[in-house]
Amino acid sequence: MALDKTGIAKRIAKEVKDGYYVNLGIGIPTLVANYVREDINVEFQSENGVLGMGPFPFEGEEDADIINAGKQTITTLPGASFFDSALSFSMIRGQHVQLTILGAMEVSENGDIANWKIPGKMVKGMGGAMDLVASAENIIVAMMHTNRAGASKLLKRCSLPLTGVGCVKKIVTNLAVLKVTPDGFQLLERAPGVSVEEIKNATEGHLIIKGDIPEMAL
Amino acid sequence: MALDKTGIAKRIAKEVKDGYYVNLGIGIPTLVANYVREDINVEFQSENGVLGMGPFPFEGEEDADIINAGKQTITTLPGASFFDSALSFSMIRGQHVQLTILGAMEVSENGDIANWKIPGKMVKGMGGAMDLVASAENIIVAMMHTNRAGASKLLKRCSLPLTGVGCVKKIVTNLAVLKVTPDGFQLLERAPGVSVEEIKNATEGHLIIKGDIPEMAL
Amino acid sequence: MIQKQVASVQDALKGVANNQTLMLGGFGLCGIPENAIAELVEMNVTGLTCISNNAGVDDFGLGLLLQKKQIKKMISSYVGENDEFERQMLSGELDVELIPQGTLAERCRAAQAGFPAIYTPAGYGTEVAEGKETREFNGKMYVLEYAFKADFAFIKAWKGDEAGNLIFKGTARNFNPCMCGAAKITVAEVEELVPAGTLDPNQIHIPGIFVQRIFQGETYEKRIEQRTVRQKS
Amino acid sequence: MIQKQVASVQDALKGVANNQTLMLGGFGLCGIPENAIAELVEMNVTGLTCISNNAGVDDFGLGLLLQKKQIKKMISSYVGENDEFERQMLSGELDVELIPQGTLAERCRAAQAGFPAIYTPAGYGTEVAEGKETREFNGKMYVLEYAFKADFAFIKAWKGDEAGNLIFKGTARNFNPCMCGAAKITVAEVEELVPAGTLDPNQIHIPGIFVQRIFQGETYEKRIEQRTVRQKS
Repeated sequence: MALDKTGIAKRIAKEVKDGYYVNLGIGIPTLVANYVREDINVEFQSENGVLGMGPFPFEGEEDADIINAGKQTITTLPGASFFDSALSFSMIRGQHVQLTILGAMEVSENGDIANWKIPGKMVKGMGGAMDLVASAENIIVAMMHTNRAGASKLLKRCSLPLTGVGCVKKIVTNLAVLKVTPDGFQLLERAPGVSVEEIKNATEGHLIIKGDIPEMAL
Repeated sequence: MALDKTGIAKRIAKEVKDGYYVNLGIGIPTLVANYVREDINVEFQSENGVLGMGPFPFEGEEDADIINAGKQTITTLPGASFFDSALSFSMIRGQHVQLTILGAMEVSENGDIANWKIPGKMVKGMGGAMDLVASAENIIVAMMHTNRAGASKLLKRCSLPLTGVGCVKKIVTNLAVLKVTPDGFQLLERAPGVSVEEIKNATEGHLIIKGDIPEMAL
Repeated sequence: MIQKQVASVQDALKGVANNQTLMLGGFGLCGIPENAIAELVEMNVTGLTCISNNAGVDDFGLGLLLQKKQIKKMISSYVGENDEFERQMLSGELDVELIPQGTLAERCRAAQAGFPAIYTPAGYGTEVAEGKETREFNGKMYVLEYAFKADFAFIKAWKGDEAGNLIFKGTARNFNPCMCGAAKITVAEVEELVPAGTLDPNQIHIPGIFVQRIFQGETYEKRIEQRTVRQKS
Repeated sequence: MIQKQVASVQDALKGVANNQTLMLGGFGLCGIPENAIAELVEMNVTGLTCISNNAGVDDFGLGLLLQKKQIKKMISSYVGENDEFERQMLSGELDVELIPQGTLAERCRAAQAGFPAIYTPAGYGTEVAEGKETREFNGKMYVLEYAFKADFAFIKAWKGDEAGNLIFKGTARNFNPCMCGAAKITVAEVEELVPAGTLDPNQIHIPGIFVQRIFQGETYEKRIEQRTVRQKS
């Protein structure tokens, strides 16, 4: 059975290692924070200027001056810090953030990503995504394998304006975990109950299948 | 009579205007702070990271963590701030400091300045001087008109390695006040009792003398 | 101490005119110069180019200027959550330049710090880099981006003093510090304006040298865009 | 919270080896990493390239490493007030690269912030710019200067917490913040190390993400180079 958004977030949470500073994009990536193992130490960075983000505040304790990059009210944990946008992107550009998790509209088999614009239709802007993908050494994309019309979002070439070039390392979708390799998307894991065939059918870009593909452990 | 160092500092103090942020170099420039009119508001910046410098501390109140660029213990005035070296040079490079006063070993008639190195002999380094002279819009040099051997320090061309090119606007020496113009050193004022002839003899670079040259008011 | 305090928002905005370029601090609705924006609406200056990470929402922040069509061009990184903005942009009434958020911050900082341009990897290979100079350093590609030029920067801080020193709170800091001193005139508004000597010199985020005018805002709504909470268990 | 605290100066300096490039904070003797320097003397590592605004005095700061000829090359902006330094430099034993102070700060900041190079006006037309790329922007000439690469950065802060967050005091701040995260490993020593949560997140000068190891220095001499005082009248 294909994963829901929570399932995708749970699977990605397993990629988060002890001692990582992590930047989470808006949408599914934000959910990842809820499923990181409790026995490891991780700090979440939000590019609007906070490190050491905690859970949402209790009702009545919201502070308009303390939000994340999704503009949601948040709290901070002991050891947190606030800083300006220049220093925030120094962290990102300077590769001090170990893991970036973000959503995408399309990913191509060479690791290009498109997630900021649909010409003539939707132009929200790239926010910090272009800085993140241009700098991060470790980028995981969280997305549905296909769009609402059923078309694959894992393509030979992105059709939408790019956010970054050859930067995506790993993709976790509702159907599979895939690694971007010089030869294309290598299938690493299947969602529970999803067949290789289903993933194949949902992937337009070149899919590499080596040996037995295990089911994800969640 | 030629001025002493205090006299030079007093004359330069008259160039400091209300609302100026001022950077003072080591040596004579440091003395300028003592003679600024008390009815104007000025703040002194030191490039090691302080704005709003006050006088030296009272004996016993020195703080090793609060010094100026000359490594002297200082105090701060109300409204002062401390900052790092990057922000300090943002102030300087970004032309937020209105006036820079520094010493020199040589100045040339086109406004070049040399003050950081005597090849094979003395190499203390440029410190912040190269940043200051490359960025400041208003630079006054404080120095003796001639060196210890009696040779002019106002030259056609500097003989020593340069600190900056075509940047000096005004020079106050023990003998005179001069403006750097496209045609050379224009004599503006004489030290009390010093003749134009004396200044001429002490100036190697092209000296422009237009009309009567008044004595400095101190 | 050089006095920076002005008596009112009107005094603070003296000199603002049609067709100028303005920088405005804030991320979403967090840390925006609410009083300066209200006065810009009041003055009804038009043809503005606004450099601001976001464009507000329909009825708050820069959305108020958009409603009155005072803005000719927006330079931002993210402009979602604003229907009027989207309408004006898609219809071509509003000129929009979208640039990466880190590039936006650094182009402000370059203006503040006297750097003419910077090399950033952000946007390389995308339409953001089209027509721009690119260059390789150590096997990686970078885009040359220029320092902004602006007439006014409108800053919102938490506390400030007469000398123009500023302290920001939480994530309301965001772009505000980088924009200080990045325009010809920097106008800071604060929730609390105190006499010089009140703030700890060690804890000042932006020294007054970067600020030309400072005033205490009359009121702050500080609207929350996404109120997210959890329940006490 | 990611734990950065190490038990001792020895643990903090693990991995330091001959012929490495080190950054050291401080201006004159103000804000220098005294304990790290003492341990470098103890370890007797040699062939070091040191990036530091100054080179200490004969018997303190980096002067202690110079005495033992542990330094192969200094990259500094000002090196007066040190006879042994001058002797080694003029005799050619010590390689010295003098660069403008603002350039030094910004080459550190570039390394910290992921910029490959910067354009600065400092040094244009002087021997500092010889052999370097120059370029005109808006009628003014600039020199292209590259980000530093270093193995370790040794930082001195006033207070710090287990998470590596740092607060500096007075002008002991100087180059320390720009060097944090500018080397492969950043080692901070502090006068007072407190548990995470003790420091106000709003008042942290350098977030712990830029620091890999932190320890509380055993003692600080904090020597004053120029004790200047006035008399009570």
